[in-house]
This record gives sequence, C-alpha cells and structure tokens, in this order.
Amino acid sequence: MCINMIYEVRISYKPGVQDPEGESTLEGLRALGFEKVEEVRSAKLYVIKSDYDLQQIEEMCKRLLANPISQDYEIREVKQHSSR
Amino acid sequence: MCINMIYEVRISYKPGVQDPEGESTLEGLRALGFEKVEEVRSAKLYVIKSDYDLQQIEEMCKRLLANPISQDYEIREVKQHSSR
Amino acid sequence: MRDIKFCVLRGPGTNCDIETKVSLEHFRCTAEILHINKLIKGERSLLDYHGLVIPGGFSYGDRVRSGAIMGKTLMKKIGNEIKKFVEEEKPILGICNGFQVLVEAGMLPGFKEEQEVALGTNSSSRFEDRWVYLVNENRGNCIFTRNLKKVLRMPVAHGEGKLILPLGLEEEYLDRLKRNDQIVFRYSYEDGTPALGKYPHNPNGSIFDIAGICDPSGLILGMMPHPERAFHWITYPDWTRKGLKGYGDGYVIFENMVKYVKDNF
Amino acid sequence: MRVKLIGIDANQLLEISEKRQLSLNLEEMKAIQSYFSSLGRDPTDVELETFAQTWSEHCVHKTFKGEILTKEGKINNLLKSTIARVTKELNCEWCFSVFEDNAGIVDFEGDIGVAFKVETHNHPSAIEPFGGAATGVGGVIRDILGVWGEPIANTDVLCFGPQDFPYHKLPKGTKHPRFISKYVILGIGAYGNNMGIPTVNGAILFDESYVTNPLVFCGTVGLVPKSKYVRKGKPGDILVLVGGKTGRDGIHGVTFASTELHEEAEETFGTAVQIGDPIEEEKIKRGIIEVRNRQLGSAITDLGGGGLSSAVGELARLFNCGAIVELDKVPLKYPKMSPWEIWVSESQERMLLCVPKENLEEVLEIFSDENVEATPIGEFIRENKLNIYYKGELVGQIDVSFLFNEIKAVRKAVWKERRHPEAKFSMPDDLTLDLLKILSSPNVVSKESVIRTYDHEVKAMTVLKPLQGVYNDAPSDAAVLKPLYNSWKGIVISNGINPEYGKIDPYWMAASAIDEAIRNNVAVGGRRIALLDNFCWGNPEKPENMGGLVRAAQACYDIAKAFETPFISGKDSLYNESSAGPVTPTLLISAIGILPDVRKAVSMDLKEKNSLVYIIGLTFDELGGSHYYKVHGYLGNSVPKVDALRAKIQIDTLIRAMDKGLILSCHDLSEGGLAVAAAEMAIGGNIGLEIDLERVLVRGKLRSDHILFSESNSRFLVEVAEKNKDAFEELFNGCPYSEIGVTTESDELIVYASSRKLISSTIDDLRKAWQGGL
Ligand SMILES: Nc1ncnc2c1ncn2[C@@H]1O[C@H](COP(=O)(O)OP(=O)(O)O)[C@@H](O)[C@H]1O
Ligand SMILES: [Mg+2]
Repeated sequence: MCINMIYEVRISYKPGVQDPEGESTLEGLRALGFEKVEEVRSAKLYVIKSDYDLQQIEEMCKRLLANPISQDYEIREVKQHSSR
Repeated sequence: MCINMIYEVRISYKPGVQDPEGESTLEGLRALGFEKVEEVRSAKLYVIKSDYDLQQIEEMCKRLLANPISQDYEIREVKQHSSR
Repeated sequence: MRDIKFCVLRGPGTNCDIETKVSLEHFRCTAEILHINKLIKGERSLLDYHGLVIPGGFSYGDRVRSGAIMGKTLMKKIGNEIKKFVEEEKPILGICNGFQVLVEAGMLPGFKEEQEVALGTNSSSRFEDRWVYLVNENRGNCIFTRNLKKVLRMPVAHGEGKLILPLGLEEEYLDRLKRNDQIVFRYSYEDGTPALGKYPHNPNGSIFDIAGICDPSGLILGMMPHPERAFHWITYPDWTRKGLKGYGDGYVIFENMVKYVKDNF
Repeated sequence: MRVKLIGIDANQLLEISEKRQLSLNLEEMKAIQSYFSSLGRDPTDVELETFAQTWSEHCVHKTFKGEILTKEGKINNLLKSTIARVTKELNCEWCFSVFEDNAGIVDFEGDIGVAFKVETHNHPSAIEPFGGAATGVGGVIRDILGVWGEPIANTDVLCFGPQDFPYHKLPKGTKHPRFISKYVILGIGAYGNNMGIPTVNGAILFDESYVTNPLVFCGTVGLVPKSKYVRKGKPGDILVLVGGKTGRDGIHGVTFASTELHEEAEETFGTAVQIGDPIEEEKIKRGIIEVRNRQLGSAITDLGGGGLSSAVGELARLFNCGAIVELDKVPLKYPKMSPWEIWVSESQERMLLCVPKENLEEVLEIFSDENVEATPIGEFIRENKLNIYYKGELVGQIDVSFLFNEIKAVRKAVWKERRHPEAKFSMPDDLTLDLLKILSSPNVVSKESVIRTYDHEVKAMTVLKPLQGVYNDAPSDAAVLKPLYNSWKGIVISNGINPEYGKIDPYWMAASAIDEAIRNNVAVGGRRIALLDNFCWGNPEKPENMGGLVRAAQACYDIAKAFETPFISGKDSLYNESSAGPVTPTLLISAIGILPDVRKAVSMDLKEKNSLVYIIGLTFDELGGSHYYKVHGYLGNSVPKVDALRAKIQIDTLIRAMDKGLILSCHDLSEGGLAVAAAEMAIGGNIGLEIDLERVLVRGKLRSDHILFSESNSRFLVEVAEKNKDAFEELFNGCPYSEIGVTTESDELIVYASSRKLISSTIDDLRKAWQGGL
C-alpha cells in the first residue's frame, strides 16, 4: 500500500509585479456592468497527486512551477488518502 | 465608510473534461525526475476585491469567469476589511 | 447596385483585421475596420453594414478565455443591435478569435441564446501554427461554402480551438448539428478522410474533428482556420514546389459572403 | 532629496555609487562631484540617477565608443572605426537612416522604407525567462515604433545551456537551462503572437557557457513611409507620455545590464523584472500609426533603458534644446513613488511623443479612441537644460551638454592566440552514424516544436516560411515577406551565428557569421543586403575579453566591406559574465535583403527526381569548431575562414542564375557541412540523392570525412534541371563550382568516394534523426 498525498500549489505574481490577466479581467468585469470591482489579481493552481512529501513539492515549485523572482508560491496539503 | 470584500474565485475543469495544462505540467514534472507524480490538475484563481456580495460574485462567474460547458467555479470569501 | 459595406470589427488585441479587410475588398466592396468602442458608445451602428466579420487575434489578450470578454461585452452592450442584424439576415463570419467570440456570445451554434459549447485549450496545451486539410461537409445550408470544393487547405494558428460539447450531451449535440446541417469544416487528411482526432491532422483535439460550424440559418459561420491567410497561393507553405495557381482555398469563402450580400441587399 | 557629494572622498563616492546601484565608477563619480562643486551645490537624487542612467554601458556604449589600448596602438571609438566605417565608406544611396535612430532604415519601394533592429535581453531573461524574453520582444518592437515604423515581423535567436545539464552542477541562484528555455520560448511566442506580429526567423543554440547567462536576441522589422519619418522637435512642442502606467518595475534595468550577473542578482535587481503586456503595446501601435499617418507629431522615441531620463535627455540633445518635465503628471501604478523613481522607471509599454501644441488635442483623442492613456508631461524649451519638477518644486536641473559629455571609458585589449588539442581520430568506415548523430545534435536538430508555437504567418505576408518541403518540416535558410498588397517585391530576413568558432578565434567567428547571414539571405534570392551586429561578450573591463571583441569588430569591417554590405544598426551587450565565467563570445549578424519579385524565391527542398546537384564554392580542411569534431569530442583549430571577394562573385552569379530560373532549390552549407545540407534538402523534398565526394572542389588534400563535414564558408548546394545544365555552367564559368550528384528515384541519401559508400541512409531515418529521434 502506498500513501497518496494531494497538494494544492498556488502560484501568484508577487505584489507589484504586473498582472495583465488580472487587469483585463477587471476591465472585462467592468464592461459587463460590475463597475465597482476594485481590483482583480490572477493566480494559478496546480493540484498535485503523488506520494512526494512537502519538501519535494517545494522543489517542484522551484524548478518548474514558479519563478521565485516574480511569483510567490504557496503549498497546501489537501488531504491524505490511501490507495490500493 | 465602505466595506471591501475579497473573494477568491476558483475556476477548474469539470471532472471528465481534459485538462491540457495539467497534463503538460505532469509531463514536465516527470521529465524533471519527479516520476512518481500521479496526476496534476490545473485551475485558475481570481482574487476579486470589491464591495459586491457573494451572489453578485456568482453572477460574475456565470457571466464571464467560468465557462458553463467545461468549467466549475467555487467562491471563497477571504477576508473582510474596511477602508477609508 | 448599391455600395456594399462590411464591418470588420476589432477590439483591443484583434490583429488580423487588415488582411481580412483586404480579402473582402478584393471583391469590390468596402470593408471598414471598426473599433468595438464605436459601437458601444453608439457612435456607429452595426445596422449600417451589410455583413460582419470578426477577425482573428487576441481580443482583450485572450484573458479569462479566448473571446470571452469580447463576446460577453458585445451581447451586453449591443445585443439588441446584433439581434436585429441577424433578423435582417445579414451574414456574419468569425475567424479564429472571431469564432471564439461568436461562441462566447452564444451566437454559435445558436440553439439557444446562451453559450452552449466552448472552444477549449488545445489538447497539446500549446499554441500552434500549422497548415491543415479541411473537408467541407456542409450539405448546402451554409452560405459561405457554396461551390466550395470538397477538400481545402488553410493554416490554423491558435491555442484554444478545441470544440467542446456539454458533458454527457455530446451525441445529442452532434446529432443536432448534423441534422441542422451546421457542421461546415472538419479536420482531415489530404484525401478528405476525417482525422478522427489524430494529431497533427486534427491539431487541437476538437470533438468530431470540427473546425468550423454555422448556425441553423447558415448565415453565421465560425471557423478556426484562417481563410484570409489562404487567399493567394503565394502564402501557401509549399508554393515553391507546386507553383502558383491563382487563388487559394480561402478565396471562395469571402467571395460567397460578398456575393450573398450583393444578391440579397 | 539631495545627496551629499561635495567634499567627500573617493571611498565615500564609491560607496554612494554602490549603495544606490548607480554602477558609476570613481572617475565618473568624481566628474559629477566636480560639476556640482562648480555649481556650488549637492545634486538631488533625481540628478544623480540621471547621470547613472545616461552614462551606463547600456545607454552610451561606453566600450564601443571609448578608447581601447592594444598592443598595436590606441583605438578611438571602435564602432566608428570598424562597423560604422563600412557604412560610411560604402555610402549606399539606399541607406536612409543608419546608426542614428532607434533602428536602421533602408529603402524598400517608392516612399516605403524598411526599419530593422535587433536587441538583446539577456540578464532579465536569466532571472525571469518568461517576462524577460517577452519584454525583450516588446522592447525591440518599440524601437521600430520609435522610428514611426509599423512592425511587420519578428526574429529571435536564443542561446541556452545544455538541456541535460546536471542539476547538482547548477551554480547557486541559477535556473536550469530547461526552465529558462521553456519560459523564454513561451515569452517570445506570447508577445509576438498577441501583438499579431509574425515570428519568421531565428535560431536556437546550446553551449555550457550559457548556463548562467542565456542570450536572448530579439529583432523586429517594420515599414516606414519615409515622407512621414519626422524628427524635428522644437521648443514649445509638448512631450506626451503614451501607454501603460509607470511603476517601480524596471528600475535600474540598465545598470543591471551593465554589471555581471551574480548570485544575489535576483534580490538586488528584482525590481528590474517585468512581465509585459502585448495588448497594451498593440493599442499603442495603432495610435502611433494613426498619429504618423496624419502627421501630427514632431518626434518620437521609445522609453527603454533609463526610462524618461534617457528619452527626454536624448531628444533634447538631438533638437539642441532643453525641456521642462513635471513628474507629478506621470500616471503611476503606485501612489508612493519618489520623483527619481518615476524619472528612471523602465515600465514597459510606454512611448514618448513630441507634439506641436496645435496638434495636441487631436493626438490625445486618437489615443483615447484606442483606450490608451496619453498624458502631456512637459515641453521643450529653448534653454539647454532639463528642468525636472515635482509638485511645483524643481527637483533636478541638468545641463544637456554636460549630461552627454560623458567620460570616455578606457579599456585595455589583449589578444592571445589559443591552441586547442588537434583532433586525432581516424576516419570511420561508415559515416552514416556520424551524420545521424550530427543531425540529432542540439544545435542542428529540428526546431519545429518551437517554431510552431510562434505564429509565423499572421498578416498573410510570409511567403517563404521557416519550414519548407513536402511535409513542411525542413529548415528554410531565410524568411521572405511580401509586405505590400500591391507589389511583388519582398523583404528577406536571415541570420548568422556560430559561437563554436569564437572559442577558436573571434575574428573568424565574426567573418563566418557575416558570411552565413549573407549566404542564407542569398540562398532564397535576397540581394542588396544590409547587416546588423549584436555583440554578446563578457566583462569589457577584462583585457582578454576585449582582445577578442576588437578582433571581431575588425573582421566586421574587413568582411562586410568586401561583401559591400553596410551595417545599418546594431547593439552590444557586454557583461555577460558570472562567477562561472564569461559567455563564449557570441556575435549575431542579422541580414536584411530584398527580392524584386517574391515569385522567384527559391526554397531549400529538392524539387525533382533526376536533376543535377552542384556545389558552389571551395571546400577547405576547415573542421575547427565543426560539428563533426564536436561529436568526436574535439574543438580543433582549423576554423573556417572567409575569402569575401571570391564569395561575392559567387553570390552575384548565383543570384543571376536564380533570376534566370535555373535554380530549383538551394541550401547553404553551414553546421555539419555538405552532409547535413544534403540530408536537409532530401528531407525537404522527400527525394533521394546521390553524391560523389571525389567531384567536390577542394583546396589541399582532404580526407573524405573532412570533405563531407568541413564547414568552409561561402558554399551552397543547388539543384539544377538536366535541361539547364549548359546554361547554368556557362553562367558559373569562372566561379568555383562542380557537379557532384543527382537526385534519384530512390528514397535514400547515398554518398560515395571513389565508388565506396560512405553514407547510405533512407530519408526516413534521416528525418527521424533530425527530428530528435536518435
Ligand atoms: N554595437 C553596435 N553596433 C552597431 N550599431 C550600434 C551599436 N551600438 C549602438 N548602435 C547604434 O546606435 C544607435 C542607438 O542604439 P541604442 O542605444 O541601442 O538605441 P536604443 O536606446 O533604442 O536601444 C542605433 O542606431 C544602433 O544601431
Ligand atoms: Mg530605443
């Protein structure tokens, strides 16, 4: 039996870094009549199922998923479930 | 004074719908040596700052943010903070 | 004959407007590139034009989803004008991003008045530019493809072109599309055999290899491939082997659109 | 805010330079000190920053324009004495604007000129590959907008570390080459595709020296109606800032580019990182083209390195006037930016226009129609001073003449000849495996998977695309654009680059790059060629780096002059160096030619069975830096040389043959030599080919494998129909050429030497290897 972990990795632009996707979404929402939206920031989420541990997930973030210079990452353990 | 709310809207593929970004991320991770990753699903997150209420945020999802055919949305209230 | 005038509609990020305009004007008509803001502000009316083309590009940066912001904005701001335009039986062509806009606006496939299908991220998860073969499967409903030969070649260049039908209702939707003669182009092999999902002949994983559909009236066509880039043989990828043979396969689509207007207005 | 300079000592001066990330050296700090002493006051931070920006390597090209001490004597202004000298001496009447503005401009058809510029964006791409590459594209597009040009095509040349570089060997703070390449490619695609500018030509190379310091060259071609190219700002004209809001992003980008990369670069220069917004730039482009067409502006420039400080200063100098700028008018992303930050911010997607007062309203309306912010932020004045205000207060006042009277840099150059171990291995019996290995080696292998992620045909102008042949999978030598709807005239874009040769001798590397760029251009029918140079070198303060740089620049003069191809623009990016050492000296040469009738363009794929195959040019024993040596583990010393006078006659003759319709296909010989060129042509045409090595014209005595894989310059393979044999040979009379083979009915590439088979492979196997399947 092996333990399978699910992690949620959230990648967002650091505050101050341009977020064009957020900006256009804001524009889009306003055009649709939601004029009082003040700000939209976008982020990406990866839900990763594996039996790696937290540290290794962090390694994934550093090597591929996020760019520490412009992006923040946040890892959240979702649940633990056993398979097989 | 006005109440500003922050909502996190999470847009993910409906179960059963192909998630190309998740798949290519999985491939990328495996190529980097994380061979035991089993699955990656991707999702998008919008952090929306406004003084609209939950119902209106839901309206935004329906009207623009989520695609009713292939995507699900989930709204989470992050925090409430007052300004001015 | 009255002057024929087309609207080539652009929003921020539209970028295939000029070659689209040139393709239309080849057939002795006027094609005006119009910014969506002029319609929204009411400075111009869509009803002053005989046909509408929504060209390719990245409207609003393809943010949220390709075509979403422009599609939803159009319906919200000038939905009535568009409805009227359609009622007057004027033709609408959406190319690439324009197709995405029409889908997001709920104008295609046009069963109901809301979005019923989606153009999702390519199965490869990549933007891809390549020439593909298309088999023209329309039985005559679509006004854009009359007299068009059976197998065509055109380039696709997109990251989100995979047609997705509602989960669990795929068969039902396909049946309906077929019954209404709404399927126009399918990705195929050189001999016209459908690609059956096989990459790269089907470049994006589109269901039933669908590359273009029209609405039940046949007056609204949306297609991922770019006819304006297949207008002259000189833009074909292998003309240095095959020589110059007049016009390309995209030609007839624009010709039909102009001809329809000339015959009916 | 004032900075205390008067009366402090050398150490304190340096400390200030360091602390504020000014990258000014002691001499420069002293010059500033004495300037302000003479004014009897300390500088403000705004003023000090202005000097740091304007005097940075990136903005003034200190090294190229300074003094260089060599063993042979002093070189004053390397740019003028080599690169620009070619242009001056050739004095071509079709060069419309060279070395002056943001991009070089040459005549095209009637009133229409073509602008071309290539830039590098290396350091930003090292730390934020997606954003760095994307903003590299965005930046060079603005160079074209900055000459009132409408961008119509992009090129990109990328140099990465080996993709299989071991993780544990990565220096601290360095991203893996795979991470870098993935996001650089995404960034380039995203910007070009989103703006609707086709990416039509490029190259991707790999070398260990690029692990810590990737090179990202981005180029843009544009069209400029010459009659609407205005540069005549005058006192009273309004300065209008157009585009995105100004933020803290990009602060100190130029000083960042003017220092070596170090471990903490991420933290120190984190603010230099930007993501870029192509849609904003697309809107700006629309506005600018409209302003140009209605002729409402008097001058324009991009906001690049140094931000407003450079843009305003340079324009003021150009028009011999001064300016008033009110920084508080600049629209900001964050309310709390200090005046100096606003002044030097390098936020993307901004342009500066000069507009005569009477046109201001119309200009503002044009941008408002495009949803682009346009803000008057100041005006030109008669007095030669920059007066910078913030909320009514004068926060800086600088003499334009002093600002542009920067201190001449003095560099030392030492050139030491290098000897590498000679290749020692005997000729393998069967060279098929060698060929397959070279075909699948990283620099040669097909780049299709990248090319297809770029839209290379938006605008419907690309008539010769990056990939050719029956299956659209063979590598084109150059791209051809047909930019005007009512003319068949074409623009031909190509490049030449080969850092391997730079490891042996930068002189011959430069010569080879020029030859390659030109022959790629000619291979499809290009002529009347103009060149751009892009130097990427290590720290110029190190004499051994400078030694190679000087040699390369000298080759630029010698070779381009002989080819009669003027340079029209260029750029240098020095300080491509980290603790792991400098990058291999890398010179990119970009070439832009014209084609009177695009219908005569020639592609590289074999067209017919049973036609004749000729090689044009001489083959020497030149395998130093070759791929053949490389796969055998050697570098060698016999680097390919160039005889430009002979090459010039060959290319002129080849062009005549093409115009007569005698050439069915044509491919240049470069990495992998004759063998690779033949294989690629066969793959393209899906047609078999038989070659007899004995018939190749060689100089000296060469082993067969050397004939096959030598990378001698100035050579082409051409396919000629049997019926045109006489006409072809008559034309080439007097040029080195020889008939070496035929295309066949079979599906194999076969190479003989004295009736012994050296290579025998099916095209399918070649294709598989070339597509990376080895
Ligand atoms: N190394 C070089 N070789 C050739 N031309 C150069 C070089 N460096 C600068 N130039 C020329 O000087 C002019 C100004 O260039 P540059 O400072 O790079 O402009 P920008 O600020 O737009 O990047 C351009 O015309 C450019 O071609
Ligand atoms: Mg510039």
